[in-house]
Amino acid sequence: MNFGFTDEQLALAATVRDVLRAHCPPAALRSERRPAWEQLAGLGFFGLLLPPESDGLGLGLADVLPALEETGRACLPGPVVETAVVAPYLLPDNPKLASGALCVTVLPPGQAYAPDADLADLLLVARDGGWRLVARESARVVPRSGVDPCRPVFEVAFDDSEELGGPAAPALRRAAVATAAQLIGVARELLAVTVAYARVRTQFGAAIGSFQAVKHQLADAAVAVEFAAPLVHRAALSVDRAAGTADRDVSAAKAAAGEAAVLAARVALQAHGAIGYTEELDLRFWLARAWSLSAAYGTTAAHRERVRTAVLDGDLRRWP
Amino acid sequence: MNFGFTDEQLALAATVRDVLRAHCPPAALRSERRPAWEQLAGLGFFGLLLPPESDGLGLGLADVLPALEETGRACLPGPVVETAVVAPYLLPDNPKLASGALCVTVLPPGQAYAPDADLADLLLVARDGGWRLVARESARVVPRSGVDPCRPVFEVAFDDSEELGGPAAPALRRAAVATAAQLIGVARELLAVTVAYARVRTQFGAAIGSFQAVKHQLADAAVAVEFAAPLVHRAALSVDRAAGTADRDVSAAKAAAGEAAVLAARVALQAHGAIGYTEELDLRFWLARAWSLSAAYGTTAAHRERVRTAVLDGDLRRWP
Amino acid sequence: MDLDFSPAEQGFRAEVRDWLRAHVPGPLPSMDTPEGFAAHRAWEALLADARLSVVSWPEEYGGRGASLIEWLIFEEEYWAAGAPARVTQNGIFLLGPSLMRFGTPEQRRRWLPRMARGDDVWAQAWSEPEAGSDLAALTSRAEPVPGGWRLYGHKTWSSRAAHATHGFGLFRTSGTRHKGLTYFLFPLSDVAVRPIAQLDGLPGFAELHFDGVFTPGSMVLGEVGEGWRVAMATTSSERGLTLRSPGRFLATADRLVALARSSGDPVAADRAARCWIEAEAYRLHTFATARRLMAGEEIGSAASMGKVFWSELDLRMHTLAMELLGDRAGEAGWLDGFLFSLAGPIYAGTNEIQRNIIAERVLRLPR
Amino acid sequence: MDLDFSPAEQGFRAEVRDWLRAHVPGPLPSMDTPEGFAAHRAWEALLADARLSVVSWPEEYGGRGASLIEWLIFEEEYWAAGAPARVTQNGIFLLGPSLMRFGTPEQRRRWLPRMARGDDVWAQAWSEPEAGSDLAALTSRAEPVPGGWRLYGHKTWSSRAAHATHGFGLFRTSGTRHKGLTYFLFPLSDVAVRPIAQLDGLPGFAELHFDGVFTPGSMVLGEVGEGWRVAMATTSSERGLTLRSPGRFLATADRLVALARSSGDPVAADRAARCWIEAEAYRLHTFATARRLMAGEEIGSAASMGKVFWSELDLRMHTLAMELLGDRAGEAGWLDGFLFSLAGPIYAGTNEIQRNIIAERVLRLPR
Repeated sequence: MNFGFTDEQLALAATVRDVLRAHCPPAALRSERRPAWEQLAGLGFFGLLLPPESDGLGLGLADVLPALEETGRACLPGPVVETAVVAPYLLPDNPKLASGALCVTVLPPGQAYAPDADLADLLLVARDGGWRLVARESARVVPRSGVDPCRPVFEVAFDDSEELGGPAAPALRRAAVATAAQLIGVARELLAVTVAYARVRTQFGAAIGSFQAVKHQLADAAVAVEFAAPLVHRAALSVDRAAGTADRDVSAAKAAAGEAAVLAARVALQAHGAIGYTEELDLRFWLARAWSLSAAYGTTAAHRERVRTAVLDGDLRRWP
Repeated sequence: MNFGFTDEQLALAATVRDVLRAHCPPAALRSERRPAWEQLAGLGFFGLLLPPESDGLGLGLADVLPALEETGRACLPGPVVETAVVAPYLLPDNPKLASGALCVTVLPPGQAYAPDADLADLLLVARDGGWRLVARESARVVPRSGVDPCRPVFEVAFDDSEELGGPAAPALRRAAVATAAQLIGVARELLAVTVAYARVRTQFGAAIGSFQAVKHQLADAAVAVEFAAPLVHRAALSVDRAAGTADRDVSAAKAAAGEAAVLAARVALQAHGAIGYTEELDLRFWLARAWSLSAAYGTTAAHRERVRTAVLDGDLRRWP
Repeated sequence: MDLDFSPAEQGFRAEVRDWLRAHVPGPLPSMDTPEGFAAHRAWEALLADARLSVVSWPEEYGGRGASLIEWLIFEEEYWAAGAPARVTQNGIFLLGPSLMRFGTPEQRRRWLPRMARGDDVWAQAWSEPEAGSDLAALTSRAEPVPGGWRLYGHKTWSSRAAHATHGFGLFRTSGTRHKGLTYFLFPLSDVAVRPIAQLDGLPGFAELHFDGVFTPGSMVLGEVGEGWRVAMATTSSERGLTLRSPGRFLATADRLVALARSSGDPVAADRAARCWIEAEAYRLHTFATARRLMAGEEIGSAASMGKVFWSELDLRMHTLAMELLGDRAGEAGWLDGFLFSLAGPIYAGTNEIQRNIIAERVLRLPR
Repeated sequence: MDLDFSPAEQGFRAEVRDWLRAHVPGPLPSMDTPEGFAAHRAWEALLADARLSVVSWPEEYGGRGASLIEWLIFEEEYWAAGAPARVTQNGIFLLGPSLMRFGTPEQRRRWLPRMARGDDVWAQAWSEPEAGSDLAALTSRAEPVPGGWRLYGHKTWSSRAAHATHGFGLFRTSGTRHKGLTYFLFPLSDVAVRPIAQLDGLPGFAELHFDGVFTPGSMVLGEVGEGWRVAMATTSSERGLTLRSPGRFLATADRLVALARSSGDPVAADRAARCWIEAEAYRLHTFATARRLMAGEEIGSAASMGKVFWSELDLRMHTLAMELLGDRAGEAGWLDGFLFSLAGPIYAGTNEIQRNIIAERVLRLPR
């Protein structure tokens, strides 16, 4: 029982964080589609979960969780979860993944659109409980209106596709956990930025962060993030170990992380005032990311429903 | 369109209020089972809803709503709703009701126990969608553990009973609206008492009512009561007019009033601290009443479910 | 106590419903685009032709002298019919009432009828970068010159200002804090307007930079130095009944129930049903408030309860819709409403300030 | 990072589970009645015989030197087995840790083993009528006399004091506010104890009146005048991990899910499932905290996050149960828990104070 990240896991996250600070500053969110991707590829980021035979490091999902949280904290654009988490699981033999030479997107079941599909070399489409692999040239992608300027969504149609063996669920579980980790990062950054703003913004002759109402809203958001995070960490371990409770654990994590991030967004906006979602501030990118990721790989409502159904059906097993 | 109480309706409430102030002070809640009943009977309170042929005033439910709210505000013990609202509707010809000579209790469907059954001369028991009238001497009543010291509950068994004609629903709707009005009164008193306490109780060198956290909790409870009340008033009119939406309107009112009172109780206790539910203070009587009445004539959850079902089934009619 | 509409009120409702059924256009482009702004102005003119743009105003200014209840009926029908958002909103709901109360007869005659048709579209200019909720802290100033005033300073969060024709706001003519502020009207033609793009990329707001913009003496509303009092009357109308009729929330609640029904999720359905009932509660509460206002009572600080209730209801409704729509949240007409609802707890006095007002002035807790 | 219990931990869990299965009695009478108090003490002695009453304490005081993880395992099994509430709770969780840290060797030998068996049952005496959350405002005082001290003043909200044998609390020996307070132990035999009945009519609390009660010099814990520091260590343990293990919430969540399932209401089921997951979140968070503590880290102000989370979760769970039980809420063992849960956001620092701490010391917002 050692429920905390190892030095190696934290060191990986610190490296990713440094790269993102240098190559994915807020200004890049206004101008670039995939800032820092080249540098992350140089670090081997896209091979972390690939087996050594494919030039990967063969790490588990839990090992890369803090690094994924950093991609959320930096609001990193591009199909990160799709290329670095889903693709290595579904295409472990693909020789071009580890180097970051392939960009992949995913159209999950129950969703209408695939993120960043215009950038993708390969599309993984969930259909009939399994996966179909679609090459870029076989696909027609049409932009659709979304909520997140840095995560544009596309309708996807295709003629040719290849069937991949195996069920859809295991890869979707990984995608949901990775997205939940990003949501934790998004929420932490929203909190940090808002605390900093509340310390300097004055109204009625005092920093707004000295008003109890503002304090308590931020405290509530901090508590929500604090107790969502261990659910996400557990879900990663439970997926890595193929625990019998994995499905329920993942849904609990995704729902809690989504709600924490949406609450942090709400509190951030309330503290910033109307300036919060204008182009004046970078805040809007994180707000939009909280909204878009909370709906990705299953909405909060859908995950809550899965948890409810499992628990009501008598699945009260706890893992560990 | 004149959605406010008339002078007559308010004058009736003021009279009831004066009687209750004089004859149902908080001290009476510790010692008497039916304080102020005699004085209320003297006013004609128990005949308000009876037809003139039975020595009643033939008023509508909406007319007596402010007076019922006062009985909640005073935390009046005894089967008030049962004797003054349900019995006049189900037994309009009973010559002893108007004078207050008869004490009546009700065992509604879906509930296990009847309040104050040991005091009742007559019991009205909902069964198979209708009503059965049980004389005291035919009933065995066994005390059960409840939450409200001034509204003890009893299990009821009986051999002989008389069937009353007609369905159970109309009387139950009236009982639910009257209980909702009492809940509004309970909530208002909880707020008033807590505001008064927060003005004088000091901690950290200031009145606790000057702390923004306490202010905002009380403001939220005040808002909840403020917007539950018109739902209750509408429900009374909608019952009096036999509007097609009456069922849904009643459930919306009962659920909202119950939630407002439970929230007011929560805020009152949090502001008072642990002293709130001890015998040191009278507050505990109002807390208990908020809890017991919110479960009476349908729990909040049950009423919410009825509203949800109606609305989802496409009943989006608004009355008026 | 009753909840009966009179035959005249029922007749008015039928007239409005029929007219809207015949005239409401399909969805217009966003009013924050030039073509959308023009389309919305054309719609306002059409409304005005039917004397439906400002039903509660006196006939001489383009209204019908409708009662408060009739105005509420109009609003219910307007939003239920899916009619366009009102590009004239800031003028007719914020400035209009102040003009009627504090304007000279000439000011009223000159500005109100044009406002009612959308010939002039007014933008409010309250906030400054360092004075958001704390209006008394504002520093923009006006200096007297022959024939009028020159305005200096920097306003922000001016809704619709990117395309509007005129503005109104407070400028300091002397003193500090609440004292020595004056209420000015001004044409936007000489003001440097810098649009502020929102999340959707459209300029819902703008910054206004005044570098000695001239406005004639006839553009002062109320007395010089009395701007705070005039503005508070306007603000209390902004915070009160007039801006936030229940009609819009009722229409949103109906749409939300339909969306939740199609989701098949009972928990979402419960949240939607709860919102639907809360919209009813707001409607009923408004009928009670209207009665009090029509009887000559003041609502005063109790209006803060309404602000907290409707703004958080609106946000809850749109948040649920976003959650139900998932990755289709950018479509189906909900995103605009969501972004707008996010501002609800912020503008016209943040809900933190409203809760202070409820606690201190309604409940009488110590400051 | 892992979540694996070691073979030793798994063996300990099995032992505890087996022992509890064999020994847990049926429901005992309330510990606030004389017969219930005696029955609970007898249960504590039985637990102590199996060295299960204070597993994390050193063996010399009756424990097993169990690790924090083992203690968490014990608590999970204890509450899952439906074992009785702990009448010794205030002693073993509040005073015990302070005695181990600040007590003299003689004090530790004298008091800890008897506490572990329930031979002595300790009541805390923190609050005074005018000093609830604001402990530094207390005015009860101690005066030195030959051989010891005499205690004067008035304490309140002393849990279990109606039947307990000893008490502990702060008394002023000099100075004002935080300075000059001293931490005293005292027998309750000479204290005037006035029970305070709760809603259920039972004296869960009592008032303590000190009119020159003598306590010997050996009953001062820590240095004279250092009581605040000693108490804060105790209080931070009260607010921290030790008092509120997840086991109790996990057991409550399991019962709640069963109750909600039988209601057939999907919305209630959703609320129950959410609580069930939140209890899991609290458990997992506690494992992470245990790891940090075992690695020698301090939790400090972050413990306030736990206090807010568990106390509001506990209240939410019991509120839902009360709602589901309707008029049967007085039965089925939920009412006691509901009343207890209502106190959760109040005692050990109200949640308002906890949120201030989170904001100021964790998030570093200005005071």
